[in-house]
Formats: sequence, C-alpha cells, structure tokens
Amino acid sequence: MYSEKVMDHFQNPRNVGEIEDASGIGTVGNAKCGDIMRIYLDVDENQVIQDVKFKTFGCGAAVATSSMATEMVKGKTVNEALTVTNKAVMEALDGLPPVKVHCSLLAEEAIHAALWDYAEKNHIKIEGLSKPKSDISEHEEEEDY
Amino acid sequence: MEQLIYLDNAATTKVNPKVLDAMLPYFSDKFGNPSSVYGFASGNKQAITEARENVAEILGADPSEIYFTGGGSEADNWALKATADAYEKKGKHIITTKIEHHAILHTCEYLESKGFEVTYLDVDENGVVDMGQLRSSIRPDTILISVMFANNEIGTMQPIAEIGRLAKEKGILFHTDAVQAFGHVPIKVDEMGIDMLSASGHKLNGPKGVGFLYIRKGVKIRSFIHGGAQERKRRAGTENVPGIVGLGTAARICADTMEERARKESELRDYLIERVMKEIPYTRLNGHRTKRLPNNANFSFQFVEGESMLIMLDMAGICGSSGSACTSGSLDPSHVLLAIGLPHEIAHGSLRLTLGDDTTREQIDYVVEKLKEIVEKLRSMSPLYED
Amino acid sequence: MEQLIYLDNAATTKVNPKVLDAMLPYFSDKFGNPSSVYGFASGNKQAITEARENVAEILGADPSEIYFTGGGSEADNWALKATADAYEKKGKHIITTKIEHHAILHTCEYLESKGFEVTYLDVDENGVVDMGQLRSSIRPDTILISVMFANNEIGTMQPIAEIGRLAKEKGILFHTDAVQAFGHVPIKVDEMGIDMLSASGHKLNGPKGVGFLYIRKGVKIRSFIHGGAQERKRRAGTENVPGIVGLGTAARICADTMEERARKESELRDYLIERVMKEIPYTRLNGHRTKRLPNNANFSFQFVEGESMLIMLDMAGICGSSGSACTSGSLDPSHVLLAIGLPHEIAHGSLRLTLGDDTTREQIDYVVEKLKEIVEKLRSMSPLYED
Ligand SMILES: Cc1ncc(COP(=O)(O)O)c(C=O)c1O
Ligand SMILES: Cc1ncc(COP(=O)(O)O)c(C=O)c1O
Ligand code: FES
Ligand code: FES
Repeated sequence: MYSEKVMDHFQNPRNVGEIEDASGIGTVGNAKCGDIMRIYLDVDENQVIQDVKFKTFGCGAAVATSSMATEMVKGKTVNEALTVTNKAVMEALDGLPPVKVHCSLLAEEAIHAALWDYAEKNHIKIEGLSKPKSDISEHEEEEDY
Repeated sequence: MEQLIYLDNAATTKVNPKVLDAMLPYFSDKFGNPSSVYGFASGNKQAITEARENVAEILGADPSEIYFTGGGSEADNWALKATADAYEKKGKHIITTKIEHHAILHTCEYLESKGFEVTYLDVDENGVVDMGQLRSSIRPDTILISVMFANNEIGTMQPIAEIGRLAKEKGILFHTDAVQAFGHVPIKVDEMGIDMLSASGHKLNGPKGVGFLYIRKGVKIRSFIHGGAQERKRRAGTENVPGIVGLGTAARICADTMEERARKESELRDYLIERVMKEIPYTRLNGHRTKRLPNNANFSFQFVEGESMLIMLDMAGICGSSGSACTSGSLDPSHVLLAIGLPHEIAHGSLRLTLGDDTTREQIDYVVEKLKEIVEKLRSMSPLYED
Repeated sequence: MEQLIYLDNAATTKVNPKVLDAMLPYFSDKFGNPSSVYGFASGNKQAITEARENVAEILGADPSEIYFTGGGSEADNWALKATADAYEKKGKHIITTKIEHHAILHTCEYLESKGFEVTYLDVDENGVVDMGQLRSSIRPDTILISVMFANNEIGTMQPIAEIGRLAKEKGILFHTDAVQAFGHVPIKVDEMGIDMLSASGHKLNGPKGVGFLYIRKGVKIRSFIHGGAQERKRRAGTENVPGIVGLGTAARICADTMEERARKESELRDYLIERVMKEIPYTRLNGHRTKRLPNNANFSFQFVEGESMLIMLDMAGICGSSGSACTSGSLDPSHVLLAIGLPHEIAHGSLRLTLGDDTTREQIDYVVEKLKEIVEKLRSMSPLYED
C-alpha cells in the first residue's frame, strides 16, 4: 500500500531523536486518529536550520512523512522552511494512499509549531506563519454513502 | 526465518487442502444446478444435504434449520432485519452489545433509522457482558437479543447459555453471531437456548463467500434475499455448491479435531501471552484471561502505534492485525477496545495475534523475539515514551 | 452415445478450466484477507481490482461502479430494495414486467407489502415488452423501471436501449437484470442508458455464489448488506476472492470470444430450431425468432408433459429443462409461458434447450432424433392426442 520511498523512510527513519536546548519545539496531535508528532529545531543566528529531530507516535505514513520533512527543512532558512508543505512532502515520498493524506499534515503542522516556538522565544516574526492549532484535524473528504 | 508466519486466523484462514479436494469436483465436473431434475445434477442436491447435515449435527440442530448464505455478514443482516420485519407488531426494541462486529452494529443503526430502538450493552474491562444490565434492559417490546458468541478482536466468550436461559424465560428471541466461535469451541443450540446463529466458512479453514444462518424451527422469519425456491424458499439464489460442500467439510473436520486443536492452540496461546507479558514492559493483555477463544491473543503496547508495528512485523514475515485507528479506515480506534475502557492512545498500540492449527512453538519464539525488538524500536521513536 | 449432452446452460454452466486455474491459488496459497495491511494479502486486493476492471471494461463502466455480490439474486434484491429505500421520498411506484425472474418478482411482492405500488408490464406473444404500455405506465411518482435484458426461459431480448432512453427522458432510474445476457451479448451501460445492472458468475462459465451489481455513479443507493467497509462501504462481508477472480476471468474470456461464440451458438441453435420445427408436428417455438439469446431454444410440444419429457431425455443422456408445473415446485406452469399467452396445457409441454460453447452439431443431431422418439412415445400415451 505504501511506495518504496515511504517504506524506506519508515524502515530507516532519518533524524529520529531529541535536541537538548532546542531553539524551537513543536508538538502536534491529531485528535482524529490520536497520533502525536514532536519536532525539535536547532536554528543558528542566521536563521538557518542547522539540525532537526523528530519523535512520532503514528502510522507508517506518519513516521515516513516526519522523516522526509526533517530532511527537507534541514539547511533551509526559517522562511524557506515554510515551503515544506504536506503536499511537497507527499510528492517527495512518491505519494500516499488517500486515507493517509491527513498523516502528512501532522508533519507540516509540527514544523510550523516548532518554528512558532522559535519565533516566540526570539521575539521575531516569520512572514506567513500563524499560531499553530492545538489539533490539526481538518475536514476529511470522505465519500458520503 | 524465510517462511511466512500467519497469525491472523481471526481475519481469515487458509482453506484446508482436504476441504479444497472436496470442493474441486463441483466446479467443472459435477457443475449441475441442484434444482435440475436430471440425474447429472441430483448428486449436487445430495452434496448440499450432506453439508447441511454436517453443520446441523455439530450444533445439535435439525438439518432443516440450517440455511446457507453468502457469508457471515449476510447471515447477521438476515437475522436482524428479518426478525425486525416479522416481529415489529410485537415490538421494536432490540438488545445487543457495544462490542459486536460491524455486521451487527451497522445493521442495528440501519434498523434505528427505520424506527427501531436498540440498547447497546456495556462490557466490563475483560469484554464480558453484564447479565444484570441485560436483565434490566429487557422491556415488554423487546423482540430480540443479539450477543456474539466470541469477540473477533479480543477473543472474549460471552455467557451464552445464561443469556439463552434469560431470553427463553422472557420469551424473547436470541441470536448469536458465532462467526469466530463456530468450529472452534463447542456450541449446542438447544442447551444454550440459541434461536438463531450466524457463521462463516472462511473462519474455520473453509472457503470465503459462504456461511449459514441457523434458525430454530418455529421462529417466524422472513426471507432476506427473495427469488427462487432454494433453501426451503427462505434464501433465493442458485446454490454455491462448491462453497457449501467446502463449508460442510470444514465443519466436519473442525468438529472431529476440535478438542485436540483447542488444547494445542490454547497451550501455545498461553505460552505466547506469558512470554510477552513477562518480557515486554508496559504491556496489557486485552480480553478475558481464560474465557477466550483458544487461538486469540490481544495485547496493547503502551507508547506504540499499531500500524507501524504491523508493518515491521510484516517485514519480519509475520502477519498480525491491530485495532489501531491508523489501520481501521475510519479514524477511530477499534470500538471494542474503547468499550473495554482503553484510552485512545492505548487502543492505538494494540496487536492481535490469532493462531492456527499449524502454528508451532518455534514460530511463537521467533515472534516474541521480533516483537521485543520492534516495540523497543518504536518506543525509542515515540514522543510519549521516556526511559 | 455415452457422453452427457448438457443443454441446460441457462440453468448453470460448467466452470471453464481456465477460470478454475485462475481461482485455485486463492484458496490455500494466497488466502489472505484483502483488507489486511501486510504484504501477503496485498496481492488479493490487487486481484479483486483486476476482476473489477475486467467487468467494468466489458460494460463500458468505471471500475468504481462495480460492486461484487453473493450472486444474481442478491444483486436483484439489492437494486430494488435499496432503490426503494433511497427514493421513497420521491415516490413509491415501480415498473417491471410479468416475465422477470423470481428474484425480481418476489422482491416486488415484498415491496408491495411495504406499501410500494408495482406495475407489471405485459409482453407480446414473443415475449417483448410493449413500449407504448411502458410509456403510459409512467407516473410522477415512478422511481424505478426494472426490465430484464434477456429472459431466462424463452431467451427473448428486450429493447433495452429504447427503455433506457425513455427512462432518462423521464428522469427515472433504470435497472436491468442481465443475469442471462452478460457475457453472451454486447452490453454498454452508457449507450443503453442503464443505471443499474445485475449479473451472476455461474451463467458465463464462472463460479456459483458470486455476482455483481453495476451502479452508475451518482445513483443514490443504500447498502443492502451492512457491516465492514468492503466494496467501498456498500457491500459488507469478507470478499470471496476466488469467486471474484473467477467471475472476472470468466467475463474476460467471454468478452474476448463473444462474437465467435455467439455466431457459432446461434448457428447451431437455428439448426436445432429448424429441424425440430420441421420434423416434429404440433410444435411451437417460444420466444422471439431472432431477438433471442444466441444459445436459447424453447419449444412447446402439444399433448406432452414437460417433466416426463425431461426424464426420458435424461435417460438418453440429455440435460434440458421445462417450464412445466410438474418441475416448478409450485403447481402452476411457468409465469413466463403464461405471459406470452400459452394456455396451461401447452405451457406444460415446454422444453428449454440452452447451448454451450462446446455444443456440437453431432450432439444436436442426436438430440433431435431422441426428441422425435420421445415426443412420439409420450403422445401415444396422451389422452389429448389423436392421430
Ligand atoms: C434472469 C435471472 N435473474 C436472476 C437469476 C438469479 O441468479 P442467481 O441464481 O445466481 O442468484 C437467474 C438465474 O438463476 C436468472 O436467470
Ligand atoms: C464476529 C464476526 N461477525 C461477522 C463477520 C463477518 O463475516 P464475513 O466477513 O464472512 O461476512 C466476522 C468476520 O469478518 C466476524 O468476525
Ligand atoms: S498517523 Fe494515524 S493514520 Fe497516519
Ligand atoms: S402430474 Fe405430477 S406434478 Fe404434475
């Protein structure tokens, strides 16, 4: 059901772990399926993301999107990191089954939450970033029978 | 280990090669329609009669009380909808439990949309129905009690004979979904006061797409599939002869080997449960410790999500299943695990392993070792876990 | 002649050995539940997808519009009952014909008992529906027209495209029971304006106990069997994987060979019809002379009773069927033969012979010779016959 890339990132997740004294930490939960993701960012004085780690409690897609998302934001500036949307992550993973699209939102939201935390701590404003929602459950497009 | 370790026998089972052998002649050789009058087809009618007798004997029922269907879900739908139809003049109240299979629960929801009232009984932390609550839920307009024989997720068996006695005392029909139990544990419809019982071929090493509904003589029940005069005019449709023969053969084999098989499976199951509970911390056994199907083990591993666990087990060549929301298609974890009181995040980390008659001790040892590694790995990635 | 001559392909067919080969792996090797997440079962989901694509392609439908069922009767029941359920707010009037299969007729009677009104259209002496009567039967509260594609007894095919056009013009759903036609004659749901279509595996050299309902996208239709999320949540129950694979394979083979097969069968059928009509006096051909299924011949032999004829044919190694009351289980002769205007005693003497793709000219010759003898013998015993 999953692409080879998803399976690769699931089996060998990149950047698992925690960062002590992280510049920003974001934790989001998906009340709908009950999954949780936490992202740690290490941002330098030029607003470049030097390191990123994650921990995820979720399905194969959640783990793989966390892993891919951390790879994609590493080395980017905080502004550039906003371009790492769930869509971009899914594309990088060669797609996800339709029922798993919401899992990729978890990764996007966790990064945004970590960036928000970083911005708050440093009293800066990141253009286009808004306060994270406590719960990312959005409207699923499920067929109505 | 190269070989596949199949521990998902509650999902479906392998057709026993002896069962397949019994079915094979009816596809391309003896393919006649059992309703035909010529000699070529008369053997097929006979084959169905034998299958019916096999099934009836096991239940202590009369062959005329067995109606073959297209599976367990059809049997469940039939029992509930046709009873509702036939008895609605008497009343529109039905009692069932919160841990039934969706074939019962969604049918009850449908009936609610048609003006029936349904009481969904709670279960205790082991998944057992509370007889007191059942008794106090009975009303003058209650027409049916439907309680499953054994649960498909946690394996817990219900006090069926007790429920049957109560139903009889109150003059209420009693249906049981025995899809997981039939062929695995002894069932006697008379002793247990069962009026209707559903079963499905593919849960007992028989074929998919065939099942039956037992309907006690005297129970007023309408057809669900109308049409031709098959199955004593109660279930229309050209008979699935190979499927019915397969179900009958599988039932016979299960009956003949039940004791030995249940002993072997429950021994291995207990070995699995003991090792897992001892060697993996933060683990819960779901379902009743002893009143459970011989082949069912169900665990919750805290801080771990079920689908991830299944994928890793799959990579190790092990087939299992989970009540995790992430595998359910819907976004909620299993209604059964919630009903026994598990919080969402613990329900998430559930793993069901259901043994078959070919499961070995070596396989269990291998599974336990792999499971330890997998749980540890997933916990190390979990934001919920701190060691 | 030692060999059996099977001329009852409208009752059921032999599973094509290629179809059986395609099914076999799914019993005891690839037996996984298609809903499971592990790799072992993923091929089974794929196998179902392919079968669905095969069926859809033949009809010019989208795969998502095909729902597998436990047979043709279930598909018919589903189409009618669930449409009634979903559209009863719009109206409670249904139009069908007097010559439908019992899976339609008895379902209509059931719906009548639930407050629906059903118009049963007449047919002419060839069994063709009168478009004028159909048109004038349509009312503002008509929600469904259900007319069979081809009749199972007399083989007559209906003007389906014309009915489809009328239904569309009036905004009424159109269902056709194509159990006898699917795989035998070309059917295109779009060109013919078909909204729902029923078919059954065992009428096209596929397995028994599996069928499908085509439901056009946009048609609001409820589940008939509630439960698990199989078949896009519309038809619950663990999928009969070997059965579905068999149906898909049979459909594919039929589509690939349809033209050649229909040509060959109708040639032999015409040869049979011509010889019988010429060589046996007081004989009537039932059904339309040309607008009929390629494999169907149906005769009435005056002064002769059907069951007796069948038994004698059986003794000569020939399998056929009859609409005689004596074979019908009920005491009335076939409703189809009565609807085309046959008096009881002529309906009694009916014989249906339905060819297969392995029927030979030699077999037909043998059958005609035997038939002459048998009819003669029975007539000589008949009090109705004077030569
Ligand atoms: C026209 C027609 N409709 C429906 C059916 C029912 O199909 P099944 O017997 O597969 O349920 C049949 C055959 O029996 C048939 O010929
Ligand atoms: C308890 C229970 N009831 C009903 C069913 C439905 O049976 P089937 O899938 O054969 O329709 C199942 C299995 O899927 C089950 O475990
Ligand atoms: S995290 Fe639950 S479905 Fe993906
Ligand atoms: S004469 Fe015996 S059933 Fe008709």
